[in-house]
Amino acid sequence: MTEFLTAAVGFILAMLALGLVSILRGPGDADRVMATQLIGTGGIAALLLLGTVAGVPAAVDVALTLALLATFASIAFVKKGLSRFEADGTASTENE
Amino acid sequence: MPAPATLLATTADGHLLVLSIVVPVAGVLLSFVLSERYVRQIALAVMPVGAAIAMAILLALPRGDGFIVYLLGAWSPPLGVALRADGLSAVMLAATAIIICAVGVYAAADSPPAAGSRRVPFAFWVLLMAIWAALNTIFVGGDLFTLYVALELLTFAAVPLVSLEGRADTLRAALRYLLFALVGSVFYLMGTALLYGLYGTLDILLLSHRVSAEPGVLIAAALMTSGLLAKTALFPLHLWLPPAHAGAPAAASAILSGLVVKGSFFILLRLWFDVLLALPGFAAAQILATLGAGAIVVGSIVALRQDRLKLLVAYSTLAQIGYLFLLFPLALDGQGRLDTGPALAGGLIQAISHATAKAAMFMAVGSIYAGLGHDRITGIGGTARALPLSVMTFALAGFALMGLQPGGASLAKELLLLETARTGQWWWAGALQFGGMFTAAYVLLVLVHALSPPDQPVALAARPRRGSDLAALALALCSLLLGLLPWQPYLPIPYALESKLFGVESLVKSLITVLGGTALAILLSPWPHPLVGTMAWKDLARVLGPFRRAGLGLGGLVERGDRVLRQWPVAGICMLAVTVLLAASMFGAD
Amino acid sequence: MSLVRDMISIAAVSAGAFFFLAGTVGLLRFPDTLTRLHALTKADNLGLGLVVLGLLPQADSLRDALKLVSIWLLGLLAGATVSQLIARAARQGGSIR
Amino acid sequence: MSIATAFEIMLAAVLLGLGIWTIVVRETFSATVGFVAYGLLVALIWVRLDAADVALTEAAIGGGLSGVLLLGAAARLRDAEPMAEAAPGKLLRATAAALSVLTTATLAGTVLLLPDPAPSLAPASVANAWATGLSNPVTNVLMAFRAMDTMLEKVVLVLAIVGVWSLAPDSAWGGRPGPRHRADPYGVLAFLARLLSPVGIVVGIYVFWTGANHPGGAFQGGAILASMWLLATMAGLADAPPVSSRPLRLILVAGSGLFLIVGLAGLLFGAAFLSYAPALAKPLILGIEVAMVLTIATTLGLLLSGAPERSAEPWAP
Amino acid sequence: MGTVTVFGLCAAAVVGLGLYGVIANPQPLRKIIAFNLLGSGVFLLFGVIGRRGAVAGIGSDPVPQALVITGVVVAFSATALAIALLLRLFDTAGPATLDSDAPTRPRPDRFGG
Repeated sequence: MTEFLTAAVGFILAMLALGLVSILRGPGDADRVMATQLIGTGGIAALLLLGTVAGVPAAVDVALTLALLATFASIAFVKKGLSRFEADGTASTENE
Repeated sequence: MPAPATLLATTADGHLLVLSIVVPVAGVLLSFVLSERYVRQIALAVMPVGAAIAMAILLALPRGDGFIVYLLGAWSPPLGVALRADGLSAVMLAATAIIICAVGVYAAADSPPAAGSRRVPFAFWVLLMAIWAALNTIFVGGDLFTLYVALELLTFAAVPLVSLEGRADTLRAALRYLLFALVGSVFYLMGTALLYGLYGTLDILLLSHRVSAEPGVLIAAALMTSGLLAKTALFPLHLWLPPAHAGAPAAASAILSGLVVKGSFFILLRLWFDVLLALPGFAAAQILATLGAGAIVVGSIVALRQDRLKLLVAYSTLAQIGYLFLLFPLALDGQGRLDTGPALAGGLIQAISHATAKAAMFMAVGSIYAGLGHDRITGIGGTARALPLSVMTFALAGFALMGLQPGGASLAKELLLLETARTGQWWWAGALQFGGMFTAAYVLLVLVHALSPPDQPVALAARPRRGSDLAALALALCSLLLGLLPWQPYLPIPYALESKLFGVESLVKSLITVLGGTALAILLSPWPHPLVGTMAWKDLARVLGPFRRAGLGLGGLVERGDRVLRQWPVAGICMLAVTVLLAASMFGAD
Repeated sequence: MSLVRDMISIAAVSAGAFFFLAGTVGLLRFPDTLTRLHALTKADNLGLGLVVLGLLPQADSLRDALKLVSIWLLGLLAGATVSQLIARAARQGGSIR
Repeated sequence: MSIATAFEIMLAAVLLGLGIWTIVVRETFSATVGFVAYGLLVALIWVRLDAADVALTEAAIGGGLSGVLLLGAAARLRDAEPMAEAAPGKLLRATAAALSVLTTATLAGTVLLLPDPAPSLAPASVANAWATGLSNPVTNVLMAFRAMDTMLEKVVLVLAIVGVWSLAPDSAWGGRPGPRHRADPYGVLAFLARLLSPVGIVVGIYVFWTGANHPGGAFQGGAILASMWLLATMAGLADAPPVSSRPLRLILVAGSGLFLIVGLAGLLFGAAFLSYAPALAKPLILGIEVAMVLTIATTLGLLLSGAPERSAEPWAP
Repeated sequence: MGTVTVFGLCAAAVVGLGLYGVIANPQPLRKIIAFNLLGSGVFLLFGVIGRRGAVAGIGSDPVPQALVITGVVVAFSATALAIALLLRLFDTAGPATLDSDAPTRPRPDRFGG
């Protein structure tokens, strides 16, 4: 069982790495920000499996924290990316 | 070899060490809550209490075998953290208390509380107390990681002081200072990690009994040393110092230049003299002193070429820091082991002497700046008449710093010279003498300009403030009288030395320093001499002309080199190179 | 019992891994931001869900199982909202580049 | 080579790949994203190293707060991008690279040559856990054995706040930090904030509470709470308080202040400064930690908001 | 090769990367990020050392873990302060690098002039 789960983490990690390569290359910043989203799912899955393999029960708590916070980078990107419009007071972030 | 059990238990008066940290911390927290209106009062209330605690430690130390120990939370190392004070800590605590109080009085008299910004006084007073807390922690901390936290506390308190005025150049200086200091702390932390991995403790005393000449220790030592050098701004890692110290308000500059750089220097002393002892060896100590000598030459020459007083004083700090590092090779005994002897005492007295004198100098320059509305050297003619107290303060602090009797610097120089003779390292005697002459050069340069008659009547932009000026003057006097203090209970000073403080011999030495300084000032400073009009000068000029041209050329070269070294990538590479060099030399020694 | 639980785990985790593969292939093959976003969120959320499903039989207590499920729910919520935000930002184009 | 080792090598490789990307990529924004991804992934290594407390810290800081801080700055500094011509020359870069490689090699060698058996304070910290009644050894180290470091570190947080605030223009001193965020109250972001914040608060409190006996603790919990506050702020549901507010200042020093007071009580009535009477140890430590969670959450939130730049009046549309 | 070896090498490599970035990246923000990377490498070093100190029942020596947590807090505050400084500098002076300080050049004077 342990071997299988370790292999599964490895596989997911490999997928993660491939996905990261593809996303980080761009072309746009929006693509790049998706990288954090990718880790938000792939990384959590790997973390959960890893916790079971390594016998670290607290890994679930770590995964919970990551699941909660992985969105934050994307939100910051969306907010600050538009701050120039915001500064004009013409448009809010999302109601256009 | 087990650690002596007496140093692993709380001694009588141990609570004083706790109080020396807790009182300023409480001041920080209290004034943060009570906000702008009370911050000055709180700071002024904390100062006498803190000073009293420092004096109490000074008095308590000789009573208990020369050290005080306190186990925090009653947990003994290696699991717990201990505070320890020895003679070095006690004198540094006292000196810090005196300087903080003087700067506090200066600043309190300086800034009328109702006027203008509420932001600047709030930040200044809170950060002043924070610096005090951090320094006291550094002086009594007995654990390398506690020292790391204290070092960071110091950085966090010092950086905002640099940018208090909010101008773009001060912001840039602050950011540069912060980033370089952070890299320095990371280096220190790396060494800490390795030491813990090797010995399972970070307690200084336990480590001193456990370390041996293993490769890991030497690498840790090299990393920690160069990290601390970066924080102390030893040449060539000084890129952040001149703009940071010159850009801050006067009271802040006094603290930054006088005290803050001494914090990391003190940790370096702890590391080398209490943990490493025999490990660094001859070559590594020579490297430190060589960098120090480089700092003296470069710092002084560039100082002589500055057109602003504050920058001149900032560069002089650079040179003086270099002077401190001359103590390392002189403290070696026959077996290449660092000995807590006269050299260490001399270095520490020099550090204190510089701290007091430099703080006084920055405050005097601050008063001159406030009075004239500028601090251009060529424009301060007549200041001696308009602002006599400030110029006198500068002069007295300068005399103390260049090693005139009975200043602390002269005592320090005597001690260090004694050790050059004992260890047979005559070459450092030259550096010591030159250091004094260079100091004399830039002090005299400023004084001659300040004493010269003005081109037009001096119009004061602001009236001098008596309280501020007196605080600065008191500090300068302090520095000048350091040589008379009874240091024996705290520092290892051979008794024979003090008797010959006032003799014909010492008078001759002072004269040589002053004359040498005059010559250097004439040769290296590009500023037109205030007495250029006189006939005697013209004759002199004819004789000296070619020499001066050569001197100025050399100065320009040094200044250009300094500018290259102050570029970020170059300084970063220098830091790595110093680390590698130190590690290699330590490996060579063992 | 243990064998059955392990079988379920292996099956679900394998299926989850497959969806991660699908998501990655999508990322590598799809041409533009929006379709890649689609591939990312759909496939990965399913993948995470299946992995969570596979780990449920291995959980020690009900509390751990609840935590696992809430992680998946959080992932779903985050994926859904953030993909909207990113997509909108991407569509505005110029300002985001 | 076992499958576990193969996996570890892969994990390290992916992490290093992200690190290299962060350093060498041209645009600052891409580098920032790379670092945020790195920060999320590094939590995996900490779990693998069996340091769950640190993993939680890295997840809370690296995953949430650092990302917001760095990405926000990168977006704001985007106009400063064409500064690449200031890059150091080839020779300098080559020297820097060579020296960095040398450092890495030396460090690697040193780590691999560390003594066996490794010295460890783990047995000592377990043997002395009776004194606090808490069974998470890391919390014991932080709150009892090395309490001084923790207290000073909380003072560092106060100073960081003073430092950030001191950057305010004089006109805005005492006002509210950062820009006022606006968003459609019925939009996606507000929806997310309304749904996620309560969950996050529960998780934050849980992580803090469980820290007494399991991995977790005041800092990790506080960081999660700070993120939730930040989310509400970014969604326009909440606003940062004016920095002159007295209650705010009280909260900001509550953690270190209570720590100091309990420490002094130990000095006066107990065995030593920062010692706890064994009977009272657990409630005292938990009490300090409650204050610290509040302080940390507020401090981190404010550190991210930046210097005061608006007047203290509440924002009106 | 075990966990300690792999991640020990990884930590050393991250330290090197961070060092190079701090020195060679021109933009201040990049330096800040590189500093974080460097710090992360050092923390991993602590983690590896803690892992080596594992005993029965505890997978990692708690003291290095506690040191890392303290260090992470300090490093994060430092990052926040640095970014605040950087943004303020940007607002005051526009795009700027750390090296563009205007050094005070002494005016060349003629001797005796």
